[in-house]
Amino acid sequence: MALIDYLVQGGQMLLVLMLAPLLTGWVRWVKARLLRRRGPSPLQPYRDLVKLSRKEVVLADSASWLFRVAPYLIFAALWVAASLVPTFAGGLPFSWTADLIAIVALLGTARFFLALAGLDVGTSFGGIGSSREMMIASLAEPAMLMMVFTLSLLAGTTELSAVARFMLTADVGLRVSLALALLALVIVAIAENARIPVDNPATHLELTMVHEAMVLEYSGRHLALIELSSSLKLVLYLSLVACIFAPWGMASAGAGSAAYGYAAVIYVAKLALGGVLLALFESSIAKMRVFRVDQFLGAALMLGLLGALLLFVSRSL
Amino acid sequence: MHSLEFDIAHFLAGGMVVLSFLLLYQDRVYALLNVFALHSLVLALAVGWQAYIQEAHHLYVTAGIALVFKAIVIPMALRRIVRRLGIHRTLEVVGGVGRDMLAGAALVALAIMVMLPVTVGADALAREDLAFALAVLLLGLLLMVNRHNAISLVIGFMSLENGLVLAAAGARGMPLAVEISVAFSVLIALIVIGVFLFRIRERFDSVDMQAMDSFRESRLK
Amino acid sequence: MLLTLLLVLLLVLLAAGGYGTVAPARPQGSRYLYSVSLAVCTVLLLLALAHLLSGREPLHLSLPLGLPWLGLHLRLDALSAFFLVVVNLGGAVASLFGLGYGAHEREPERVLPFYPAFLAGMNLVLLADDAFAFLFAWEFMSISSWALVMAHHREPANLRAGYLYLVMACFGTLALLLAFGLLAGVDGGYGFAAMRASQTPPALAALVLVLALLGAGSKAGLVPLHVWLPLAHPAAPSHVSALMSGVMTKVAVYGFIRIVFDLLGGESAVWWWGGLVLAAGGVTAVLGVLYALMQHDLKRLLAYHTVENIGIIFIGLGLALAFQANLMYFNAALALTAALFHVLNHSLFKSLLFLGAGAVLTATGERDMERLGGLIHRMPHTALAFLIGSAAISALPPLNGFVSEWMTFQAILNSPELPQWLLKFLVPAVGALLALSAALAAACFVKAFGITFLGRPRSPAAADAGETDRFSLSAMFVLAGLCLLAGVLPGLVVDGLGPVVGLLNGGARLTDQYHQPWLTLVPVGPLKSSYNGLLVMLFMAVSGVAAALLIHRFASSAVRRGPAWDCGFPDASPATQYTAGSFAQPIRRVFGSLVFQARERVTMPPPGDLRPARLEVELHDPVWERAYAPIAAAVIAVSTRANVLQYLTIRRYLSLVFGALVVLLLGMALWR
Amino acid sequence: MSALGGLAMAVLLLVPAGAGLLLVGLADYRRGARLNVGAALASFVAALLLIGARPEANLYLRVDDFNIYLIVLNNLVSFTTSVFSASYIAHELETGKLTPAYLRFYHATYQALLFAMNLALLANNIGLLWVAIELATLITVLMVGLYRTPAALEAAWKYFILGSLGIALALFGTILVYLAAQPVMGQGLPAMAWDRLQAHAGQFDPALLNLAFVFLLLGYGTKAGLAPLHAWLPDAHAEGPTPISAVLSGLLLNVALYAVLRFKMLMSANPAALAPGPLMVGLGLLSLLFAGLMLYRRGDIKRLFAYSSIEHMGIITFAFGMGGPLANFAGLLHMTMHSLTKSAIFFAVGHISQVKGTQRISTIRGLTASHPLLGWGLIAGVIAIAGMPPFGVFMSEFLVVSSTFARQPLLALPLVLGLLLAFGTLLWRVHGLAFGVPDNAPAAPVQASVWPMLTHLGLVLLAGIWLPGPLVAWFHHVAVLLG
Repeated sequence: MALIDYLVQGGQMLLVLMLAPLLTGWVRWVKARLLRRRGPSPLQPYRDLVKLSRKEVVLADSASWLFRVAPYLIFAALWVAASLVPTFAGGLPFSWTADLIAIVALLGTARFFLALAGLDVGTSFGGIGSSREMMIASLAEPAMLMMVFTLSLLAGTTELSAVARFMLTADVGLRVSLALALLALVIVAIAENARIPVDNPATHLELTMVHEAMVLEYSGRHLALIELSSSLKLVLYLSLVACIFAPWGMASAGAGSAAYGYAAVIYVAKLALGGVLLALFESSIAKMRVFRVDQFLGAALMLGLLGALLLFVSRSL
Repeated sequence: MHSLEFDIAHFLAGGMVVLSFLLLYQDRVYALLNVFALHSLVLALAVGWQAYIQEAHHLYVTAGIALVFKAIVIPMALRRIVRRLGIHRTLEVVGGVGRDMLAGAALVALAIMVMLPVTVGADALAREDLAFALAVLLLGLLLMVNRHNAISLVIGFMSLENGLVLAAAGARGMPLAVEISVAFSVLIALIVIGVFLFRIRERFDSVDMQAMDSFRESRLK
Repeated sequence: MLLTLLLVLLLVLLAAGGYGTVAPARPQGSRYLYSVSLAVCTVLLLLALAHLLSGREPLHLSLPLGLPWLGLHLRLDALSAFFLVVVNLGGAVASLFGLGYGAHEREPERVLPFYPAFLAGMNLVLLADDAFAFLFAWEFMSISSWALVMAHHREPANLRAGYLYLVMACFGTLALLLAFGLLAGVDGGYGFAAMRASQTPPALAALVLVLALLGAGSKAGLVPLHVWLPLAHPAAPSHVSALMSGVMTKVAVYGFIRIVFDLLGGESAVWWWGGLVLAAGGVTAVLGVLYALMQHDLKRLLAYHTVENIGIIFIGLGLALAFQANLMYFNAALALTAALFHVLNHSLFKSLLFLGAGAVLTATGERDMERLGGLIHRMPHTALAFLIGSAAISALPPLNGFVSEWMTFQAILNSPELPQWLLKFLVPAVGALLALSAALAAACFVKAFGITFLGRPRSPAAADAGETDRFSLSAMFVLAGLCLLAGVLPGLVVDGLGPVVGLLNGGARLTDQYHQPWLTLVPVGPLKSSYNGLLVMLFMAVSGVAAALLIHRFASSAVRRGPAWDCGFPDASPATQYTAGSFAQPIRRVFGSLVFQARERVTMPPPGDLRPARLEVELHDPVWERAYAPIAAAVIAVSTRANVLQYLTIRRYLSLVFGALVVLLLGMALWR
Repeated sequence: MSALGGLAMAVLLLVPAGAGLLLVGLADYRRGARLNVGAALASFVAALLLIGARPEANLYLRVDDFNIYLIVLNNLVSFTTSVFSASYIAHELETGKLTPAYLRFYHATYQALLFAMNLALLANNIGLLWVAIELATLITVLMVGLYRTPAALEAAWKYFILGSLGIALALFGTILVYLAAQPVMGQGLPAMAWDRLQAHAGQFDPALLNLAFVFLLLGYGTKAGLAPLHAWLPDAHAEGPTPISAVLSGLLLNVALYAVLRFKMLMSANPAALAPGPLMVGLGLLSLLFAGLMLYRRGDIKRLFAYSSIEHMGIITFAFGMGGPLANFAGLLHMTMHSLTKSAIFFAVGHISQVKGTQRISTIRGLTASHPLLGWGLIAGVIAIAGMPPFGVFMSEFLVVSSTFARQPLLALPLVLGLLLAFGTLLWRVHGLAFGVPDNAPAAPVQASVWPMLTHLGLVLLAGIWLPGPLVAWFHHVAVLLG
């Protein structure tokens, strides 16, 4: 494996890390614009992170070591997951480390510890958040896995790079299953990233929060890491959508530095577009009651299952 | 060949069946005992006849036992028990005598139906005897089953044993051991029943089995 | 020779059981007994592991015991060696735990005699090579574990648990007995060798499969035969619970594999067998975890989780059967490996979790999660071990639970080639069930760990708890370490399973994994899928530690302690925390109304009234109410009616005899 | 060789008879109990001698593969029961339930019963067999009524009436067998001797044999306690002294069944005769299912185990009804194991009812805590009787169920159902007895010996693991004859 490949791998890892706050800021900015507000600069999240990380941490009396370790664990899991998703170049040297199922599971690891952290201090808000987060995840994760099934049945593999390569070939055609899978993935992405209509990232009423309620007790550098992780997760999902359903312009392994640069630009453009679409969607819809979320996600699960079923059945036709 | 011999045997065995019917018909204790004595008498005659035609002299002993014990001693003993215990002279029949008669007829038919084809190999005498013996046995059982009274239970049981003796006598060359055992068993049966009746007399006012049963049920339930 | 040695070791265990009757009276009796168990299990473990890895031919031994014309046959092959490893690993660790835990036992005379006997029984099941020995050992295992369940017999709930357990065990044994009856045939060829050699007709083979599913399933806890399990497993002392849940259910799985894959032979499989087992597994997995979510009793929650994991194992086995029926041996090898891997994994983390629950129980005297909380401060080491177990059972990378589920998913992804239509529909549906149960399991263990160990203590007992003893801790950390090890080096485990899979799968097995770069797990092919737990762990460790170092070095490392955010309501009591019930409430609303007919009733006093508001939750167990309660009611009704026959008059009894005679005579008359 | 056997046979019959007569006249109950034990021991030793030295068969008595093990078993259990009863009965005397006079009567009848059972087993003559069983019935009637309570008298009365009826039916069947044999073998004693009947059974009139078997099955079946002929059994067990319950369940039922099996051998030796299997299978299943249901509502501990005896007689009858080498072997083994186990259970139950002063299940709790040895002994007995390893009943149930299912799956289903039902209902009762918080009633000191119970359980345990070779050979031989 050439050195350049490792460089590209490292570059991607850093790229997602660097881009993550920007994407969050970008979505907020677009949303503000759509609401006819000026809004903070898209670069505001960077400033927030820096400021937060310099502040002292205020720990609740009843917080345990788990509360302090969790942000690092969550960040690590999400970063590893995000860096395994091909962004601008396929065929990463470490892409075989974990396939799509493992990426889903890594997201699960992060969620697991976040939910535990929510319970650690022993307040009712953390509990609300954890409990609802796990309920949402209990439907979102299977929906995601069904989407993975659909894809890997089509592509014959669960390796993301290979899936992306396959999606570029002409064998794909236009398939109902893919559309269903895309829909399922989008719903899951919205739910997992605590977006409207499932959750409201900007709310200030604790009882309506899910994600924010869990991290209510976090402060200082811990909160910075948690915020960064959330941004990473958003990048991850958008990259996933881009890599699977819009793999155009992605450089293949060993394509040369010019191609890489070109592909990186296209990738950033894809993210920007995704951010705009997300903001558009969020602005045009109202938040749901918590107990309608299960129907929303149940629909995603059914879509995913339907997609997989269609493929299972049509394989032998 | 032995037509007269056969006819007499047939007549006596048939007579026992008829007497069994009569036992079924009785609704008074003393009449029941009388008919039973007659039953045993006919049994003695039948066994004696068998002894004669089979030239099996030991059967005379059996006949004698039947005559002495069953036709004379036991009915007298039971009569004394009835008197001493002050048992009701009338018998309660479950479901009525008429139904018993019908059932009895059906049982006799069953006995013949079962027995006749079975004993094709044996001689006619044995066949007849066996069929009637089975009928007597079944009728005795019916008597046991359809009376509430302990005395009629005992009588039913003994008429049943009469049927057995008849069958044993009909079986050619059946060794003596069996007859003795039958007599022996009847003797012991009587003693034990007597013991029981007395014991029961000590604690109960009647030998009516229903009274015993209701006592027991009130304890167990 | 090796088998003789194993047998001698089992006899040592039995002798230890005999010593157990007098041990409670001696000052160090319990210690000695657990030490002996620990030593014997360790030796057994090492011997079995050596045999498994050496890949030697099966060993045989026969003794003139048991059925006189058959004798007692023992056999050690790869399959039994693997399960011996699982059993004795659990046994050794539980014994280690018992060294410390045993001191807290109130009535040791009810535990010590049966504990080694239970271990010996499980080992003997695995070694048996004829139907008689197998069932003998199987029942022996049931009885000794029943005695252990009854150890705390003064609690009425345990009485019921023990009763139900033994009746279901009897049911299972009878089902297996029938299965063996069919396999042995009219001439009674009870030796396993004879059964392997004989060809069972397809219809009978299907019957054997169903009976094996009933028999082994009732012991393993397949829905709807699971009802005894969540009652009985928690009732026993905790290290025994760990053995029952972590190990004995695996012996049941062994029984199923032995009968269906080995004795019947995979080649005689019909595709719908796989479908049946798959469906049973899928339903079991989801229902098991849903039941678990509704539980507030820590040990019972764990027991229900055993049901879920058994479902996952049976999904793997069902897939393997379906593949074998279609002669797709490579895929069958994948599914079998996944199932066996999960067998190992579940025995590790379930034992770990039960031991943790036992430590909590001794420290606080509580099993009810609603009265626990905050134990991470008082029992930090137990909490860490329990956390590792929770993460592993929730199938989180880089721990071991994920690997086996991942492989099961891979097997499911290979199944579109199956030609049968029913399977085409069933397999993705079961995949969805599997995914659902995995996600729910994570929710469940967030609840189990979060409510028990995190937050603030909900009762004085939880507040005053202390860390458990060294033996118990070392037992838990051995298991936690193994969970991690199996998670990061899955390739080695898969290679170890190779001979087992080959034995059951007509020689076909997965390719050797140890020469893959970076010890990656590549079950199918590098282009299809791969997973490297080692690298995932390294990456996570590096990025996490790097982030921590960077932030602490360049930003701030200051910490200030303060009260938690009270939302303007000062001095919030621990009762304001989320409880286990409230944590599960959203999921109960989503799934509970469907499965458990859950109803919530809120009684709100009118304004001004000082009475507390009440929330009542009503749950119905569908399996119990639809299947078991009617049977019990029917038995009671019929026996009540039949009981009249005890109180008849003599005359009526005579009538019965008379009637029997007349009926038989009539039969004779009419028969001709 | 055969002289020794003849001596042993004479001892088996004469010692109990003589001891019985002696005991009638022996006033001191302690010496009576000792003599009782001694006589039973002598018979047991004689029975052991018979294994090595079998006497020649004559027209009246005979020792063969079938009865030898039953004779040994019979005298073993009689011996252990006499040991048990020696201590048990003393306690009854202390509590005033019995007087020394009744005790004298009890010991005499005990030996008389032993004589009758030995005679029945040794008999080579269907008439003698009948006489012996009748004698045994009458003696047990007296023993059941020993306590003279209304309940005991009523139980004895019920037993007497039903037993007499059974005996009568059996006599009729015996006469029919003689009638079937007489045309072939001529008149006289040889036509009633087992070994000769067996040799000539092939030429008998099959229709007559069939009819005879119906009567014999019902007649001796009444004594064996098969449903629906069982009614005497629970009460007789519950109301008599416990040693008698042990002997009834452990031995007398076996003797009655032995008689049925002897006639089944004749049937299977005659190819044209109706296979007796369906009849026995039907009665066996009925007994099993019925007893399983009845177990559930029992409130009296001895009646509970009496119903369990009905259940096991059902299983054994079923096994023999199925026939074939495996099932017959299983039936023979089950007979042995059941009598050992059930008498052990009754020993335990006897102690328990003495210790607790009651036979009511609902008033006894937590025995394993208050009386560990008795409680665990009872549990071990119940586990053994339920057919669980490591006890011997497991082996026989294993063979019955598996061989039946291989041959007649539809018959195995009710069998399995019945086994499960009976196990569930029995365990339901025993669970509460042995476990739970013990009641605080002052525990009376137990004086009775626990060794008989432990000996039996030990033997059953041994049989579950290893069966001695000669026993297996006998069983195999008899299994072939049983067809």
